Amino acid sequence: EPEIVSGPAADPDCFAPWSPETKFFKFQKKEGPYRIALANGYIANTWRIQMIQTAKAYAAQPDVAAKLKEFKVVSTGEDVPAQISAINNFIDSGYDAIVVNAQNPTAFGPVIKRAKEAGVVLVAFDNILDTEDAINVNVDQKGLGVLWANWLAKHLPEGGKILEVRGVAGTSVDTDRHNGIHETLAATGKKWDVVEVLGKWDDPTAQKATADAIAVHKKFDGITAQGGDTGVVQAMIDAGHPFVPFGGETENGFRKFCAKHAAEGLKCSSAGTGPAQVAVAIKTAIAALEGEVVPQSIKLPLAIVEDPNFKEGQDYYPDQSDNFFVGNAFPTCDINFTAQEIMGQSKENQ
Amino acid sequence: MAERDTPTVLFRMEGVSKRYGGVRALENAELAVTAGRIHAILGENGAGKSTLIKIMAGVVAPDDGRMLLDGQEVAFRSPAEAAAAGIACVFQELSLIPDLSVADNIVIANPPCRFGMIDRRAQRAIAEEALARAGADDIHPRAAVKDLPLSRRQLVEIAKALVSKPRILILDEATSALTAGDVAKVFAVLKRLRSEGLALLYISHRMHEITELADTCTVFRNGRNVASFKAGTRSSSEVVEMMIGREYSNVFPPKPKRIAAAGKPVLECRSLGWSDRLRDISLTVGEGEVVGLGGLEGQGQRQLLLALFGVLRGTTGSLLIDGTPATVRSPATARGAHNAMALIPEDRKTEGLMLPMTVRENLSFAALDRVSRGGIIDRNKEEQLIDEMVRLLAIKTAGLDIQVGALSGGNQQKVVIAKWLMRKPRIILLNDPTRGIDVGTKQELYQLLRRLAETGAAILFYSTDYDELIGCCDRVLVFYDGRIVRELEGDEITEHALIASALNVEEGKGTAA
Amino acid sequence: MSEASEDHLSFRARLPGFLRRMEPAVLTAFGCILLLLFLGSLYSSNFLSPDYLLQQMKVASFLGVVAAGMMVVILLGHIDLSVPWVMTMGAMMACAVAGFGEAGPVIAIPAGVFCGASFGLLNGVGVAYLRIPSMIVTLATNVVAQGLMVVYTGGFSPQDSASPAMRWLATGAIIPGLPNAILVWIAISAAMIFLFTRTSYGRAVYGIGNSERAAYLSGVDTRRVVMIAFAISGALSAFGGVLLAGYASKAAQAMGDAYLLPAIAAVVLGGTSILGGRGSYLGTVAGVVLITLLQSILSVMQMPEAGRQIVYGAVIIVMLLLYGRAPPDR
Amino acid sequence: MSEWRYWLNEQRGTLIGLAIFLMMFSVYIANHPAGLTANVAQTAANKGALLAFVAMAQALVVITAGIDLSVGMIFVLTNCLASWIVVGAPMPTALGVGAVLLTGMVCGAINGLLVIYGRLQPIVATIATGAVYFGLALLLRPFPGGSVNEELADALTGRLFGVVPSSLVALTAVVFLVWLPFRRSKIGRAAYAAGSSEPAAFMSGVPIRRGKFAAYTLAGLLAGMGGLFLTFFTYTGEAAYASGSAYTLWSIAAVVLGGVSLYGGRGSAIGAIFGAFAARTTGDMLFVFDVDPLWQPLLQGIVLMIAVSIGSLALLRVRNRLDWFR
Ligand SMILES: Nc1ncnc2c1ncn2[C@@H]1O[C@H](COP(=O)(O)OP(=O)(O)OP(=O)(O)O)[C@@H](O)[C@H]1O
Ligand SMILES: Nc1ncnc2c1ncn2[C@@H]1O[C@H](COP(=O)(O)OP(=O)(O)OP(=O)(O)O)[C@@H](O)[C@H]1O
Ligand SMILES: [Mg+2]
Ligand SMILES: [Mg+2]
Repeated sequence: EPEIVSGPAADPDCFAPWSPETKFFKFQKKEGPYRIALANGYIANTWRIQMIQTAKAYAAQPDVAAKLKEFKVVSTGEDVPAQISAINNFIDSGYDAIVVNAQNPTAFGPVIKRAKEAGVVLVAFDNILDTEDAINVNVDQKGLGVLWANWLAKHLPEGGKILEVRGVAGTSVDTDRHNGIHETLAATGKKWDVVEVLGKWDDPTAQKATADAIAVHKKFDGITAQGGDTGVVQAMIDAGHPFVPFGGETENGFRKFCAKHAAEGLKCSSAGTGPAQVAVAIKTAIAALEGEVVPQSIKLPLAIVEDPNFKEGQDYYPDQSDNFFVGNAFPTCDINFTAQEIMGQSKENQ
Repeated sequence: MAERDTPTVLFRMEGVSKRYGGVRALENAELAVTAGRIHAILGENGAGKSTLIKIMAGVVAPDDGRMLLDGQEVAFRSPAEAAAAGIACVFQELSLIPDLSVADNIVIANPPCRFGMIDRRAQRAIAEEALARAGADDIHPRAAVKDLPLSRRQLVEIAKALVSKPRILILDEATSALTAGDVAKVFAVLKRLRSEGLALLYISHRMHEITELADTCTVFRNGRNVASFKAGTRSSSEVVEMMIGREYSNVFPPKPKRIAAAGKPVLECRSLGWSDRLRDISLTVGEGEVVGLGGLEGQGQRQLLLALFGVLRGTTGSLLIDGTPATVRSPATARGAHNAMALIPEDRKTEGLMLPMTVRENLSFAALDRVSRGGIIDRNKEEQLIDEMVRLLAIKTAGLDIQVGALSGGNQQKVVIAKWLMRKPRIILLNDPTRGIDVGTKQELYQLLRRLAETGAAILFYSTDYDELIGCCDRVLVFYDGRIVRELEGDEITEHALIASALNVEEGKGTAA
Repeated sequence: MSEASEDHLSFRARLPGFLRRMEPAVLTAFGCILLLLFLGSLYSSNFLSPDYLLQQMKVASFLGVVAAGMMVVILLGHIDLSVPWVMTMGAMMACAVAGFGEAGPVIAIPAGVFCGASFGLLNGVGVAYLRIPSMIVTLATNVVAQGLMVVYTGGFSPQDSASPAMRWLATGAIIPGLPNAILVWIAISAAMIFLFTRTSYGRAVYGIGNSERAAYLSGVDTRRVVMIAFAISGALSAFGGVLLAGYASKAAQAMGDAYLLPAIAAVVLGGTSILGGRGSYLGTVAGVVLITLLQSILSVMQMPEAGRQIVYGAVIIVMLLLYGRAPPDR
Repeated sequence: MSEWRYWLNEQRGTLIGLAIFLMMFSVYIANHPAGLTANVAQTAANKGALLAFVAMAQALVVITAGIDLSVGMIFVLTNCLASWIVVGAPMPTALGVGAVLLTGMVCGAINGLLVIYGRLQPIVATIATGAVYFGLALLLRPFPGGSVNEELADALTGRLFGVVPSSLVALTAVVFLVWLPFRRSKIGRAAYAAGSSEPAAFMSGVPIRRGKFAAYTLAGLLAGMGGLFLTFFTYTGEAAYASGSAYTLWSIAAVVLGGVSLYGGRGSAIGAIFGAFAARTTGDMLFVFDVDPLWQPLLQGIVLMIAVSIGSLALLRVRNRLDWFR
């Protein structure tokens, strides 16, 4: 049972509260080293794989490793109940803290209750939990939509025809970003014609959807895509669509394009939070176990790079995979992974 | 010509027709069924017999005509309705459900229920009684039907038909898979049922069965009834002529006088064994020889053919072909260039043919390697070989591009044989090839066999019909419990000898009806 | 009943020769394509523009290649559920090999296809030799393939951009205006038609689909035929993945997920019996075009995902009811 | 053969399923840090029960020689529906439960109608209806949320007398109230007969259509129970496509592990339950063994592969190669 205290948090720069109303937790200090588990859901996409690599890399950093007795990762697939059961099992097996990338924000009520009773620290990140009883490491998904919409509004002061490539229907991330975009555009009072297609955060799917939209609508004035952005740009190139302002995610491939075609009109805003946020979640879990004050809801800074600031080797890596998610630095948390560190980690393990 | 109806006509069919696409399966068929009689229905393959009774049993809807039961017009929309009206049927294609138990199957149409659940105790009692009535009380009611041999299944099928206490019982070639012993049991049952006042409809291609059982006969040809008459008023050759519509001469071709050691041995096996179904089988088949396999049903004859054809695993002993040792691991090696074997399988519908494929595709299927080069089919060559075969076997078909399933049973069987003859096999294994085939076709088949033998093929011929073994074979090996117990040659091959050795008794009258 | 079929016959008799030879299911499928385009053109005339149609054909060619492999397997009465990750594997392996030294770009595509074929072979061994139902074997190999790709991506910092050859194959155009992907599809289609109609292998496939027992007793090595069919399916899935990677200019996890159900649906909408033994390749082509167009038109019309799923499902049901029904019992 | 040998023969598939499950589960428990505590059992039971419901549904259809690729989507649809209407006072909750189950049945019945009266092949027909059901789920829950009567939910996912997982009790009750009556009724036998050999069943005057229709409809009902249970387990509804298809695919694996023949006519829903629990345990294995996280999916695939290959051991006993072809 954490004590509810008033802020600020122990490391106020890193553990920034989500809003002024955010509560602060102070857990009973436990003696280290700790047993920490990561309950992941789906694994077979690049983001999740990179996330797990990062988690392993972070847990292996000497100062972190010194505090950990055990760091265990289990991926349970798409099935929410399986993930809930995994967390239950971690609780029953006496883990001190559980970090979770939840498949569904609303489904974990009972297990949160159990964690609380058992005195286990539960930290959610990426897809967070709809609760005040666990720690959430939040990405401002709606804010991301707002950011992209503002970027488009800035470049298209007169409004215009926008292609919005959405993610996976029925997920909260997709809905939040979508709402952020539309509310912001509506607030400008300009005339916007938004064509929505479904890209499923997947390059080929997004590319196909974009190609179809271009073939039928011929010309868009701006594009925003919440994933699969490399494919979207590829479709523009293949269709000979002129480059237009683009608000998108942080894929390496997308940023490569942005850097290369900026002069031709591909003015990008590339923002998001890379898989490295798992490190912040682990750091939070350790801080909580050490009895330090942490906010119930932490606001992660967005890693934003906007035209014309794309720097090779820092904002994007020409020799790395297109699928690689850039934006792995959280300087306020002393977390700063380079691509090499993340992808190289397990090579030594091999 | 037709016998006038007696007043106790139970069921009558008038002007019933049925077409399948372009085929007229039944045209203006008439039938009158009387209680307490056994009605035989005769006709060559494709005459429409099965179609007729399928209509009676509600399996197939007629295009035209009407049916009267007790003078009331009836129309059955399903077998269940027909059963409710007192018409039960043992179909040519078995209608047992393989995964259910014998008892489940026997009561399938109307299981006994208590509180909405099936009462398994009652079911078992019913099943045991029905099995006893069908003379099959050795079958365990709880055994799964798929584990029973074909002949046992036929008995279960009859037991099942009896459960509904039918007034009309139809048997469509119900005895074609039965051994003589089982046939005798069935006949006893049928005669008892007749005396209980049932009307029985009996379809069979075995003339002697008809002679023994039938009270009245109706002959069909090309979907029409050609004659109805009291049994015994026509000689069997007259009947056969009515069926095939032409002169009927000697069924079996003359056997050549056998010289002591016929041709040189083509197929030899030495102490062949497999599981406990084949024990120490040694045999030789020479060039130009037709060797029969006799004995009761299920004594290992089929297994021997399968073993020779490479289907069985774990056979022991050795096999010699043309005097050199050979290993046959699969039908593919068996039919291969050196071994040149062919097997006419037991069940043409599932093992011999691909029913939905065309006649052409079926005919060339086993010989594709002969008509193709590098895996690519030479269509001209294929066409040429097929034409030759269709002519050789006089296959009656509306065309080469119709589904083989639309042919009548006999013509289907011809297709099976033709598809193997296309390979010009030197060793031909026949697994009861005349089951359910009319006399006309049978006759053609016997002649064909003899011709093949004359061209030097070695033929191993299993048949459940003793007449065939007697009429066709140069030698007969009689099986009992997986062994060859007797070898009969030349004039020794008589019904008496066959039956006696099949029962593995030295002398004394057999049980043949 | 018989009257109706005669009417039908006489109607068909009046059609031009090449149409008469086509099966009714194939004809209906092509009819549905025209209807779909007509309905689309009511929304926007751009649905009939050559640009749009070529774009659709290009995209359809990926599905077409996968569906061709699926069809071989379905004709045997089996099914291949390992398509998603075998596709992904083909794509990723081709990209990986492309980055592998001098020879890499040359052998990239064959290497990807080879990986797919080997996985198909694994399916084939399971189905033909171990006689596990294909639905189960391929389900399991799909999970295994996924596992391999996760390990691979996580452990080897993979090279996953498509080689120029892959790009060219999917998006280039030897004949100006006609994407190569379409030519590839045409070439594979020609090969499939030849395989099905002119080779003994094709006959064996149909034969086994109708009755494996009869085919075996006819001396066909049925197990080998089945195994090869799965290898073909695996190879074509992987090749589809290679093309898709060329189109997207890179390989990515889970890129094949969207291809399994459409591939099955395309084959079946084209009149192939899911029980095996019946079906013609042209039907599969029609099915592929139909599915691709349907998805695309729904997408461009901006129907929300919920409505799109409902319409997609309903259209498939209606079309099957039109011509995909089994014959009546009696 | 004596009576019990016949019984053994009839139940072989189910018993093999049970054996596989027991084997895997004991390995799991032996390596679990907490051992077999009430909590661990409850967790395993809840998770297994969900798949068990869906697998039972699948088994019913598979027995008729069909397949239902929409079970997962019915499961998702009923979950979304339940998250709207299974709330509030006992009375509305009960009505809600009734409506959810009815919805499941209707979905199953639609499948049945299409397959039986529409004469469509089950594989494709249910792929298509699955898309429709998922679309409806998405209409109900464009994003995750909703709620459920939590007392009821806790009661059904908790423990009875502090030890017995109530989900297992519920599952057993369903076996007795739905499966066994079906299995022992005329309709149930018709379903088996139709699955084993449809032409033979037709010729024997078995009510094939009614039997198959009942099987599809009850399958919908069972999938609906699964969806309801999912709602109890998660307190919310979510239209998750991936999870729907995962349940569909795993239900097929479960059915096969539980000894139900995909060719129809053989096996029982009880076997499917064991199969479901066995399939779930393959996932749990990764939890107790220290496997590199990236290797886990591969390992699970291999375990699944081995589990489904067990059945092919019987092949070694086949001495007549014709038996290969059913
Ligand atoms: N389902 C069907 N489809 C097409 N044609 C059929 C079908 N059933 C029967 N026929 C045709 O109808 C005719 C009569 O067939 P039927 O089975 O009644 O003959 P049969 O007298 O029973 O012959 P057999 O003695 O060979 O069993 C045959 O020409 C057959 O090809
Ligand atoms: N499928 C069957 N076929 C034939 N006989 C059966 C079948 N099932 C049960 N019987 C027999 O029917 C009688 C009563 O069956 P009942 O089901 O009451 O026995 P049981 O011991 O409860 O069987 P189970 O445990 O399998 O349910 C027994 O004599 C049994 O052998
Ligand atoms: Mg007949
Ligand atoms: Mg009992």
